[in-house]
Amino acid sequence: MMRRQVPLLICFVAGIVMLSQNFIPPLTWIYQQALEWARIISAIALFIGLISLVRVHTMKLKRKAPNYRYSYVTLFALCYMIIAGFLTKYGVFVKLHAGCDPGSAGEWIVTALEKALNFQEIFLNVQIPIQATMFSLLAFYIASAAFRAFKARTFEATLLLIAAMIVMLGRVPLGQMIPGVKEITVWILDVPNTAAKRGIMIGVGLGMASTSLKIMLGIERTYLGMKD
Amino acid sequence: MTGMELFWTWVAAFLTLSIYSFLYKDNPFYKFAEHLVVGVSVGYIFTINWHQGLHPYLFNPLAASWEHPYNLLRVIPLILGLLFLLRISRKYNWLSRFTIALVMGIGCGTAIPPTIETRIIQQTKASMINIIDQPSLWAGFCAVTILVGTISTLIYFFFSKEHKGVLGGTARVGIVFLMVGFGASFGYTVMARISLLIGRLNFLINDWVIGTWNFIAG
Amino acid sequence: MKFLFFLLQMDRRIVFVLVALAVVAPLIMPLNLPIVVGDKVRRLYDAIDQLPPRSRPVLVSVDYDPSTVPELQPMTLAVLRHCFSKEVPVIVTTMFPTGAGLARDAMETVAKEYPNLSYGTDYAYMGYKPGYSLVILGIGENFQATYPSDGYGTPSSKLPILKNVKNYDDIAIMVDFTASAAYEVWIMFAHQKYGCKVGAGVTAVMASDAYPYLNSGQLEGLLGGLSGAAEYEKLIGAPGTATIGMDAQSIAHILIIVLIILGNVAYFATRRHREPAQTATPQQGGSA
Amino acid sequence: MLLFVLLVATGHAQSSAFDRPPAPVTNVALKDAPDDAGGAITISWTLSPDDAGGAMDVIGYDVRRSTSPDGPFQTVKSVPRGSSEAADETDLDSNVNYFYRVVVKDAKGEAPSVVAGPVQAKVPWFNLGRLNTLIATIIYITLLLYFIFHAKKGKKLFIRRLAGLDALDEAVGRATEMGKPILYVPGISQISDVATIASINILSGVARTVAEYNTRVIVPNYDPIVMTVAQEVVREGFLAAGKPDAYDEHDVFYVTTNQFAFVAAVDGIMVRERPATNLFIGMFFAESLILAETGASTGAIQIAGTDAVAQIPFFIAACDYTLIGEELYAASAYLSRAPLLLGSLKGQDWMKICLIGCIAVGVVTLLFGIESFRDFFETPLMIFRQ
Repeated sequence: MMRRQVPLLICFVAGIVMLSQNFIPPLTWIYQQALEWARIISAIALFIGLISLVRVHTMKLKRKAPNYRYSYVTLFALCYMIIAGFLTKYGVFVKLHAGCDPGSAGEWIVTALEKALNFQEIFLNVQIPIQATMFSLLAFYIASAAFRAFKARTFEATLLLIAAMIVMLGRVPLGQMIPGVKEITVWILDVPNTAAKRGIMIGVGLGMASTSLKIMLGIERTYLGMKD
Repeated sequence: MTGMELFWTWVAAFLTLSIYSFLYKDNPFYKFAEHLVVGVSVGYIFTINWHQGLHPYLFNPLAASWEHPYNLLRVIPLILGLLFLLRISRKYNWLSRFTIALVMGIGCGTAIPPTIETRIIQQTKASMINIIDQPSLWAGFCAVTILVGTISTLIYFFFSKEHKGVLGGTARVGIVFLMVGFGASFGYTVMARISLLIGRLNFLINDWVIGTWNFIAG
Repeated sequence: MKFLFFLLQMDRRIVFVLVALAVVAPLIMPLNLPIVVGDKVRRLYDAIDQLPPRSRPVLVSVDYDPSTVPELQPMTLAVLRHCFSKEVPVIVTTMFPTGAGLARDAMETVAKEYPNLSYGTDYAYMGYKPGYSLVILGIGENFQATYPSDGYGTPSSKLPILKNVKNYDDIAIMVDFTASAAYEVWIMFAHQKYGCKVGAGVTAVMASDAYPYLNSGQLEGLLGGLSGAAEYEKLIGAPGTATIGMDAQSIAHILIIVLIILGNVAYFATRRHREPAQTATPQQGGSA
Repeated sequence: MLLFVLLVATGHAQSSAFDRPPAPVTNVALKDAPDDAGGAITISWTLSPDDAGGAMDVIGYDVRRSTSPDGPFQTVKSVPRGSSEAADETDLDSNVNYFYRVVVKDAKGEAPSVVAGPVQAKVPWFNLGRLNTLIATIIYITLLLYFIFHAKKGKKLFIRRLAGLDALDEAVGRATEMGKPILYVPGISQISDVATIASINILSGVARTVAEYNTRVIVPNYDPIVMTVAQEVVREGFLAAGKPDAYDEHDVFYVTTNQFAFVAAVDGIMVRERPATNLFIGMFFAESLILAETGASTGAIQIAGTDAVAQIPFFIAACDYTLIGEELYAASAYLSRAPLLLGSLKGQDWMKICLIGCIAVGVVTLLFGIESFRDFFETPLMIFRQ
């Protein structure tokens, strides 16, 4: 009862309230409140993620799994960022500064230490470039995917590749010099593309709303680890 | 450029090249960069989450609840969050279900009306076009094509009837629209991806190579 | 025939090398290919171009992070240059924490080119405020309450540009630059709820998703990717990084098209010479 | 120069108008703003003669409010010249009488209108502006419930073939034969994203099959809550297959809530663990192709499913099977064949018929010049205002 029915009831009631507040203005404050609750809960939930990450990597170290040495890199980077983040973001240094006489050796050390942590620099020069480079791998992958997969095997595949080639041509100045290409590109994007997107959007909307309803009603409950 | 900036540019360039080396094959440089970015990103998120999530939305309001008793309501999500943390306990992990159920209920209930409004009603409305009153015959043809395309795509998504006969024929027209649409999206996207590569190459050439040269030269 | 078989089984790393060459070559030797301006870009250009000097301000939101700078920063700069050159007031905001530096950079870069305009009167930078859609809604209720101070910490009440800005009614048009669904949130709230005109600059990928909004009139105009930025640069007569990048784009696109054609030629020419088993790569299932 | 043009255009006789304050506005009307969450009053007026024509030197209008007709009045809103309407939304209490006056301003001075009022800002109990959404929601929910309950009675329901899901068993079987794991990526979004939930439902089916085949399933996660749910679902799957001991909690783990760091790690898993089958199901963004191309290079069978319209083409190009849009939401019903879920699919189909009917009616009525049907989909209030 406690384990099965109560969670389903909570889900149902929360769902109904949130659904109706959309139409009933006097209830909109509930929405604001719920947003904040959700934000707080997901902020706390990050601890679970952290625990999982640490567990996975300490496990690799313990089991001496293949490539386990790289787990040291992850764990070190993680601890460093958390500690450096707390020291820099939490005004620990500001307090230390206040405790030192201006111009004293103590203040010099505090300043040097704060600088040496490089919290923001690591974010900007480690995380950001790796992110951007991972993203840019797509330039290579989109070419290799097109080369490998775009074969006119079936009627549908042919349509796909012809549309792709025309639009590619129509997108760049060099291709636009071919008469008609730009116009056809615009037509493909504006007409069949819009129609297909609209059809998908409506379909997805129906699927989303229906799944949401099934969850509220407890018909779809696998997410609670319950099967019927 | 200062010496420190030059150092960080080299770090960024080294990591950029480490990631690109993955295109050849998996190697220690990539493994290092990969494990590094996982650690750094989680650490960063954790700090930001504490600083910009828990502090302003939980700790500060609760600390001020003496003046604003209304803030005490936030004890509820705190408790729910703590229940969620019981995941790690073998005995009490079922308690985290309350939290998940609430989050799901809020998410689903909130989602239904806007989904219906923006994805269904708005798009249905946009499909209602006056096919006669168009500036040209061509525009009229396009309008009819969009109409046919939208409806046939929608029919492709029919699940409870076998795609045979008229339904099958219409669904096939829908597939034609889908394929042309997907091809168009694919072709359209190439430019964005090449742009990203240009961006990284700009960094490597301008900031790293030329930057280093300028630093040494003067 | 040997070449065709080679093509068919070509290591994808050769494709990677070709792509890299195609992009690097034009960066070193620009080709200066012509640029044709599309209707969607022109619509946004016209919407801003018709504003008189010292009109109601344009609100620009920089909702992207460093990963999409190559595509989105050039268009942000182009639109800002357009406003500055017409002396249309600009308010710059961001809904992304990582967009704060980018927004300020873009505004300061352009501001340097127009020393006759002054901060606080002709342009302002509001910085990052957490809350995302709540902030977008907040602007509709009360701009100054949402942004009590600007991105440099100056109280909003001291900025002349904000004096008459109560909510969206006082914004001539808002332009969102984003690589996410942020523009949809702006449409949903700023346009649907408060009736503010919304224009968008999005990455090329997002652009086709945004078409339905353009056709249904929920968007005023749309810049898509680097080409959108290059077109805007052409409209305002100030070629920049986007224009140069378009040369590299041309070569890379042609390369991919040539690869697809070669791949198909090889596929069909060698079909008879292959064992059937070789062609039996798993197909997209019945429906697709 | 501008001044000169103005002088010529307006004629000498009115040039004296520059020396006096502008003529006040007339016909101030107050209305409780209708389609809102309450707390707003719309004030409209006829433009000052000096704004509409005349001296043309009006700067703008101030809307001033008071709780008594005698004042004091406070400015609650300023609008530029040429505006004849404003909405007051500042700290209005319901059931309080408010009085307004509109003040026209020019460089020389200002002129107030007569006081208008009283008016009350009422918080309506229903937002009429969303009437169309409410009707559509009710119709849809009714259809779904009808078919769900219909299905409960045990009527056999048909569902068309979904190739991607038919291939699931085969894909899991192949992994078993090769002695390699299966990789399942439940997208990179939160649990409240409906696509993620659809993915979790599919994962629960996959987990049971995997357990029956004695294979390993690796589930890297982007979001901690999704991870928790995925753990629960996979464990349940192994339990249902009668092999609770075969479940390794470390196979369902959290990586990072950072898009490209996550991709870097999953790419690493793909080239090192060499899973025989990759499943990418849920909400995906730009990383879709990075994952799918890396997976293709390792020779894995790949099945993808997403409702992210922009990413479907890449999955189609680089994966063997792709669930497109709504197919993702049908998957749960397809895999479990649970009558209730199949019933809801039928409801979805009937809603499609309704919508196609609406589009048809809309197109036909527009042919006859009737716009109100279409407009009801935009702003239902149009009907009440007419």
